[in-house]
Amino acid sequence: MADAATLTRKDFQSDQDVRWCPGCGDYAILTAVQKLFPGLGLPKEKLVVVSGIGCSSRFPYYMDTYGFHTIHGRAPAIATGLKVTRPDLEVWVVTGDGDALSIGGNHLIHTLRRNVGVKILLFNNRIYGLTKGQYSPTSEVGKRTSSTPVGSIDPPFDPLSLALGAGASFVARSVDVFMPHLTATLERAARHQGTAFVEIYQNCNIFNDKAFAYMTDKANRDAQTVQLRHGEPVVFGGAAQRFGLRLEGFSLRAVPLDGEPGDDILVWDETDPALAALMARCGPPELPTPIGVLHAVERPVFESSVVAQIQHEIEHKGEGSLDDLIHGGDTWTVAESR
Amino acid sequence: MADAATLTRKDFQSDQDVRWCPGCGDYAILTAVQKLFPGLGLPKEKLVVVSGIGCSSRFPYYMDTYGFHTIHGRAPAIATGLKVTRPDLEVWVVTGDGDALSIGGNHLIHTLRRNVGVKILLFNNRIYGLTKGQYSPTSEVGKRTSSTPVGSIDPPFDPLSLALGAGASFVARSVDVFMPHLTATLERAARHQGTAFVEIYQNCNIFNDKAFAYMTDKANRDAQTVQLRHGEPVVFGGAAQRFGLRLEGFSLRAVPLDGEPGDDILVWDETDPALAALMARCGPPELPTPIGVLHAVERPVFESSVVAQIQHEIEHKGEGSLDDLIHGGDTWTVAESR
Amino acid sequence: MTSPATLEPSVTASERLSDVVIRFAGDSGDGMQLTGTQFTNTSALFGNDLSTLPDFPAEIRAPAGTLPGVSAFQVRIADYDIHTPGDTPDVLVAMNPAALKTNLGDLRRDGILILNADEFKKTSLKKAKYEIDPRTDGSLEGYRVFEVDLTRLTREALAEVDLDNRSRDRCKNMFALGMIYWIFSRQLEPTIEWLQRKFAKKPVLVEANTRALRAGWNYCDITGAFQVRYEVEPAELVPGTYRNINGNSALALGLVAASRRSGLPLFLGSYPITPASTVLHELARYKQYNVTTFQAEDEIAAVCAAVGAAFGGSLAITTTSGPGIALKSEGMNLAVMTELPLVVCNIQRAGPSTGMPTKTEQSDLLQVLYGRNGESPVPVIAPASPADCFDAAIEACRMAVRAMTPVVLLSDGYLANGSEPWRLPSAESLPDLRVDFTAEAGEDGFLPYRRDPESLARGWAVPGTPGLEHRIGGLEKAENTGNVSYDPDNHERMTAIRAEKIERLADTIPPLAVDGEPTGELLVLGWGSTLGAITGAVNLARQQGVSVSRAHLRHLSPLPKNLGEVLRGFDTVLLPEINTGQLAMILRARFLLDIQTFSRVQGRPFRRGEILDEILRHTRPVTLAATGDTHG
Amino acid sequence: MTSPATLEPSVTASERLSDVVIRFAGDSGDGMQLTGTQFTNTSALFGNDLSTLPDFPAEIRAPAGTLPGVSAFQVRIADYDIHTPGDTPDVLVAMNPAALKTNLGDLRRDGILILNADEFKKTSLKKAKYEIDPRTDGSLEGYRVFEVDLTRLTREALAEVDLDNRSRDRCKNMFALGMIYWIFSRQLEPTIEWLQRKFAKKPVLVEANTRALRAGWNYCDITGAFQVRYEVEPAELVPGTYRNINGNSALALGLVAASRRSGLPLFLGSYPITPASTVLHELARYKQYNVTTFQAEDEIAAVCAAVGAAFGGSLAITTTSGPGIALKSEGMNLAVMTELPLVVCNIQRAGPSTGMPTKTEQSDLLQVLYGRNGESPVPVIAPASPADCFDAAIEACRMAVRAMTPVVLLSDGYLANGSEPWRLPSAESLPDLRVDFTAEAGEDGFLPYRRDPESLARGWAVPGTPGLEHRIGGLEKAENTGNVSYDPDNHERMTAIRAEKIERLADTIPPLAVDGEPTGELLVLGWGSTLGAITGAVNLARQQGVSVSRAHLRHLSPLPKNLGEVLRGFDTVLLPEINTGQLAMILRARFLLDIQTFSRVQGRPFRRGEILDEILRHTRPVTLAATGDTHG
Ligand SMILES: Cc1ncc(C[n+]2csc(CCOP(=O)(O)OP(=O)(O)O)c2C)c(N)n1
Ligand SMILES: Cc1ncc(C[n+]2csc(CCOP(=O)(O)OP(=O)(O)O)c2C)c(N)n1
Ligand code: SF4
Ligand code: SF4
Ligand SMILES: [Mg+2]
Ligand SMILES: [Mg+2]
Repeated sequence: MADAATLTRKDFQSDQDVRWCPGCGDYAILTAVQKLFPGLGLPKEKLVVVSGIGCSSRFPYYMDTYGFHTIHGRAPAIATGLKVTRPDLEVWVVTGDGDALSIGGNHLIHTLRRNVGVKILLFNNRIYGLTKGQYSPTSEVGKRTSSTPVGSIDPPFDPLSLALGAGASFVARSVDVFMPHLTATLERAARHQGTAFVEIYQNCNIFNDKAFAYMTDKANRDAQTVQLRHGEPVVFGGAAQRFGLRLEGFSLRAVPLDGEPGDDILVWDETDPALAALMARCGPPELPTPIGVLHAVERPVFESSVVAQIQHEIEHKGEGSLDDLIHGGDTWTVAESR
Repeated sequence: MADAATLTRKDFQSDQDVRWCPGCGDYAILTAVQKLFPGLGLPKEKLVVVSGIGCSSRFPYYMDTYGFHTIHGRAPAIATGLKVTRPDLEVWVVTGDGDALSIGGNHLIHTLRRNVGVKILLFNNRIYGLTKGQYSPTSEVGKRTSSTPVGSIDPPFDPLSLALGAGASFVARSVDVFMPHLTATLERAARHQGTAFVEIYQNCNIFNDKAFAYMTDKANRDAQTVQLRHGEPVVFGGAAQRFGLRLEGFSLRAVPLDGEPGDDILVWDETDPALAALMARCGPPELPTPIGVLHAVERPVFESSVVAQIQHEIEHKGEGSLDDLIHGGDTWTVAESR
Repeated sequence: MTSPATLEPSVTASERLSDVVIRFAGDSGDGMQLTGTQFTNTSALFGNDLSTLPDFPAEIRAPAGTLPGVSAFQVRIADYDIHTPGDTPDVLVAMNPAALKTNLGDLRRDGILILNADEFKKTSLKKAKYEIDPRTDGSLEGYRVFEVDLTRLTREALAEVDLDNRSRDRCKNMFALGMIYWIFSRQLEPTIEWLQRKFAKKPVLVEANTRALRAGWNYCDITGAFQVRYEVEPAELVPGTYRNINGNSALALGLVAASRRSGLPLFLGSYPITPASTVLHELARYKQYNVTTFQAEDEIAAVCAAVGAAFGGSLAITTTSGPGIALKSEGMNLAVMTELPLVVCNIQRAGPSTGMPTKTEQSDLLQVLYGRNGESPVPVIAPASPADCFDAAIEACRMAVRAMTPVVLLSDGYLANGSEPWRLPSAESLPDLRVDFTAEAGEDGFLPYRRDPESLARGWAVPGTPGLEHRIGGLEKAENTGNVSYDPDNHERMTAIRAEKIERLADTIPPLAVDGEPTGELLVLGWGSTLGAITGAVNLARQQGVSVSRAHLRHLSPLPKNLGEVLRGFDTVLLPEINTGQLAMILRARFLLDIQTFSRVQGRPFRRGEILDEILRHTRPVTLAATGDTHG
Repeated sequence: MTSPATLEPSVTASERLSDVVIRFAGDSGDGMQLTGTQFTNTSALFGNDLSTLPDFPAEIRAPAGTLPGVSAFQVRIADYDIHTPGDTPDVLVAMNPAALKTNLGDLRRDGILILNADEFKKTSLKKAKYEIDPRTDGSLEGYRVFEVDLTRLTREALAEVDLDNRSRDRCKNMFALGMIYWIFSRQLEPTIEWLQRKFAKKPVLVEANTRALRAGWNYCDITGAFQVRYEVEPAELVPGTYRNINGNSALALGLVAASRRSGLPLFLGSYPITPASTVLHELARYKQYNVTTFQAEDEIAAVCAAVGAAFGGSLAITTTSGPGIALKSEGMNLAVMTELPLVVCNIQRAGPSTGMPTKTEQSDLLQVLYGRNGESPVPVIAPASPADCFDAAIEACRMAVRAMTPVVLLSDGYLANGSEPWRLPSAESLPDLRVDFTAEAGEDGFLPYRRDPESLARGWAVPGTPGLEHRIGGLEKAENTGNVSYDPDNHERMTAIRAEKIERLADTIPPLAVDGEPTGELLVLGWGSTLGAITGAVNLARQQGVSVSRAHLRHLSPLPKNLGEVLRGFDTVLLPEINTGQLAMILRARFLLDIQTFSRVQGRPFRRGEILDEILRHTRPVTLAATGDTHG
């Protein structure tokens, strides 16, 4: 077992052959994580990857760390039990749009509310991959799938808005094919105390191919995505023409820039939840899709408070003795001799 | 059975004696609903009240309509199945903060996302009443209860923010003891197409007495609550001193008024989801608690789309005949004589 | 109970009773639980054996004076070893008409009935749905009725105390308690001391309650309203230190004890549900024992968090009742496949569905044994009495860590709330449950599913252990390596191993002990909370000269190895269950014996009487005179 | 299969075969499912009886050429009435090394093996984890191997067609199909017509595939590579119109049929899960039949939405597999207490936990019978063959509406994906399921829990009916009024009524029929998808002169009334189950008979051969010569 300092990407590749479809976006995310982990300065044995069920949830098998491929939708709950009892471990949850937002929606929002110190990577391919292509809670209205042959009718969740509504302390978005941005975003997540929620757009080339092509194709990338950087003006666009986002009353508008952005252009503040809620609604057709860290604030971390309460009780009541416990309450004694 | 026009409050009182604790806020809400229903112009038999489990969820037993006291947390799912198959019925869901936000959180957010045409009344007493007083997902941090003897550590959900994050089309708040406001709010909900989500602050005088006293006590009412009215400036306060809410950058500030509110004062727009998300975060200690309709927009109603798809298929493919269905696909015939 | 020495008027009223059942009944607001508990504790200190059962209203706080608002507490004290709170009260204290109406039916014919006369006004009678005053229409005939103006007398007694009448009236339960103390010749001191502790900060309340207590005593002493007083001598209890404990408290303590004896930190993932919630409440108060309680968003999260904690090396527990088990079954199955230790406590209540949450039942046995998809064997243990919940909890934890498996502990609402004296063990007398985590790979490398040859348990390698990084999950596992496997033979082998692993626990559990002859005409077999009623009934039968043996199952999976042999030793095996015959089905299938089910599904514990009748029905008459029973 | 007339070289190679099993195996991308289906349909039109079984890879799209990427389709055609897709293929087509490696083991000794020689290159061999070329190391000895350059020959055949080579290569499955058609003397027309329909918009593909198909045929005709051709004559099928159908499609059609015959709109609440998802897919395509499909957020919402729809008067269905049943059990229990009709379809897969999702098993029987808290009886029916899923679905709906109860339909992965010819019924020949909603209160007022004296079903009064406003819920109900009740006797009565209601359905189901002697030495009893294998095995045994009877249970709760009598008629009852003996346990408990379990838990259907051996083990030898078996 190599020590933390000398770990390399290889050290995090397990002996299992990867079983995703050729061309699946999951490969890129796996690479990003395997590149990131050696840099965390943690010994391998301190890292645990917990997943639910789905194509994305096979992730742990390919990571040479501790791993738990659990049941559908429940990874956040299982990760919570692990992290609360083992704060010394770094717990990463890998989940899909069905796993996290359909069957697992309740555990997700409660984990975010509690601010448990786990990282949650939601691989959003807007489809149920493993079960062969039914629509998911993030599929666009009108989606034709095996379970919706004439088109789906229910509007999708926006995972970021939902997370913000649940009170998340860290909310970010990246894309499988934006490797440097993805790694940087995961890096930020790794450093966050509390629950770090990262939505990752992921292409399912079998059942929902090109779902994000509108923004990933080299041609449209610059025009269709805007990278958020705390404290910097919110600008996007290509060499030809750059734009800035301006706040008009309560809505965002893209304005062409010549030269440096003026101070009418929104300067990003990742600490403002209401602003994040507004930005989460920003996207096509009129506006670019925001990527990067929408929201990040530090607030009490669940497992720390749990431990603190226990420590406090031990300090004030003293390490309980089992005999005292058993003899607690009103007792009486029946003497030997009668 | 009286016809819709002549119905009175009495017609909606069932023969069961009400079994809430004397002084419970649920009584007032029951009264409000029993007063409202006759005015809806609907025959009794078209009204259905569906609930989960909890003190609040006993509600259906006291309403002389069709009613279903289901299982813990599942009322929205059951109501969805009923409404989708019986759009002719008016379905009202009654639930509690534990029922709707703890065990039932997933069904709640998905019902809101789909915009199923049901009304959801969430009786928020910030406690588990029926099970004798454990803290709930809306209890404030530090709450001491039977299950948290040294205080709870997880921050509460804000039900309105969660609903907005889930994409709700109608989000409102009222209070058990504000009878006229409560009735008016329920009235608005009754008229909304799609899911109408109403949080009702409700006092549990046994396990969480005076949870909302800070704003319900006659003394503080005016200073501690602000009523939102679409298209009107957001003002509050008593005869002595009135205030208006002003938008400063991205946060709200209460400013004293002399005379009419100037146009620096926010004018309420219930159609803007981002604004609603901001207002949902408004409250004590610095700011008053908003009540009334935070958000209301019309968007496609789930069961209508379901019915439309079926109608469309019938029109284009014709009422299917069972024999055709059975004989579909490749068939061959084995003749009598061989 | 109707053993020789009771207050039958037929037998010349003896001063000495061997055994008496008293029920305090009143409005939720009248403090009956507290009153009963005081009488219990005083009698315990005095040295009686005892058994108690509270009867809470289903509603939180029904309107005062109404029938659903009635709260009762039954206590049985005896000078010998007893097992149940008794079938029929000998004494009933009814603080208002509603309490009378709901409880009179149970009172023994000729029993003592104490009424608060002040409460029998029109309004209260109406609230209790009495058309006419029951005191006037003969419905109290056949009881020894004592009408006392409790409210008036209490107010008078507290005239000098500086309190308003509402507060004074709250002391009338102490007046009633004082009367009962007089009748049964109890000392007032223990209660007075308790009052002083309880109201240390409110001396006026100490005074008021003490005065009321003494006033009740003096009232009997002076008026001589009762012609006779009764003595119940101390019982011959095994020497030791005792405390009165209910099942859920004992369960909580047992879990903490298991944590201490195993050296594993305790983690409880739970979601409140009647009648299990109090285990969560109790454990939440033991943080100084390094106990972590997690109130989850639902039962699914509760069991899943526990599975996560087990993966991390904690002693993982989840508590619930039947409806919660339904939701936990998928999570339990994950623990079966991943072979992680987990203790699932099901405090059963009456079903199906929401059923009758405040009532007791034993009808989740098949659910916990078979309510999971696929072949999913788990051990199941059922405590037999409130105090036994302590030992059963430790045994459940022992099996879980020994076999690396989820274990179900099957208690019920009756055990949860009922209480009995518990002889306190010393910590070091408890089983040693120390476990060794897998620390390093074997010479042939680390195999997560390599097994202990004896227990067949796989090793417990917790995250954080260098070099043992591995992945587990819900898909079928290849033998030894634990890799995902779809191999047909491997699946059959693993299915067999998972079953054998549980079966082998039978080597570590005691054989079934028979009380009475090891073979013979009739064996009454029981499991769980029916122990008290069955033992009582069997003893009564023996008093009538009937030869009957008795055995009680604690381990329901795996079953004790000698069970078949024991059962075959009897012409008839009678199995009383508070369900329609769930254990009987398992035993019939296993042993092909015609086990006789005695089923009661009324949301209440068995009465000794009904089991006695059933015993007599299955046995030869002793002498034709013995009983009028036709022995059909 | 080893019946006299097969291609045993020992018997002089006859042109005529009675029965042959062919398996097409290749990479997921090679279109093996489609190839097999074409051969199936052509043979069906020709008049053979047949049975098919696809074998999908567990992965969605494993990398091309790898072992997990192999996809296979097995079809059995015969000139007589068959019941299974066969144990061991007589012919194996392997499109690449991986397909060879994963399927060779099953090929009958001396069977025909057709290989695509072009694919046996280093890279592909490596992907298939072959150290050395299996064609060179003797591992193919004992088979009749035909190496064909499928890729090259196909490309040549399509030289003139304007397509790139990748597209040309996609036609090589048609070349292989053409060869098989030649060997078994099949016509090409049906497939050519199908190609024309399928690629109507892409004429070039019609031409390419047609050419490849003919080329394959001509290749055999010209080269004479195969010394002999085989004929499988049409089978004596009952006259009528047929269609080849798999279990899930039949199930979906049956549900629509029940909806039509009951006059109730169909509502399906479901959440996708293997192997149940295709029922949802199929029903989603029947909107013009007024079918509403609701893909819920999870299984709990799926069953709850169905319960809500049932309350509203729909024919409510929910479909899932074992893990989903765990989650649905609380909702099912609500339907038990509220007495609402609901059909829960469990397409079983191998457990426990996630288990082996793509593999079949019968191990959820106890779960669906007992996996709910409290006493919660429900009817359970298990279809016996793919086509029987249609009738079983109708029967499940009949029981649900007749008794106002949830009903479980227990299918499995083998039935779901396996297919067989289905003789099409006419709509009006199907049972009449019309139901009458309660329209008005009786003279003594409306009682929601008043029951039909015969069926014991309560009335179905749907919201919207004037004057019948009422409330239902999960708390125990008072008899007749349906009000909440905590009354002990009422609870016992209602518990009995809920059980009796289900038992009475036995009056409406056919008695168990015995195939063969009604009494005797051995009865082979089966349930669910084992019908085919058992029937096959029993027939083989009879051919060997062994006298054995056979019976198959469709209704598992309630059980047919004559079951006990039937079972007692035999010295031995052998019960093969793809679990560890779940039905056996129920029958042993019920009848105290020593039912013999034959258990296989390998995630695959039984083979006739293994059941045959088991039969012989339980029967007297016919003549000592008959078999080498020691008859232990
Ligand atoms: C309890 C349960 N219900 C349903 C399933 C079937 N199932 C497995 S994965 C999945 C959805 C996968 O979609 P997603 O979470 O988006 O993951 P992806 O495959 O797209 O990466 C479903 C419905 C299951 N395994 N368990
Ligand atoms: C599956 C299940 N789990 C738990 C319970 C126990 N239970 C009943 S109501 C309730 C919470 C009630 O709180 P809330 O929803 O806020 O309603 P309130 O009583 O406060 O009105 C709980 C935990 C149950 N009945 N069913
Ligand atoms: S189905 Fe889609 S998501 Fe799943 S592995 Fe294949 S490409 Fe990836
Ligand atoms: S416990 Fe609280 S919420 Fe429940 S009825 Fe009583 S006062 Fe109302
Ligand atoms: Mg997905
Ligand atoms: Mg509440």
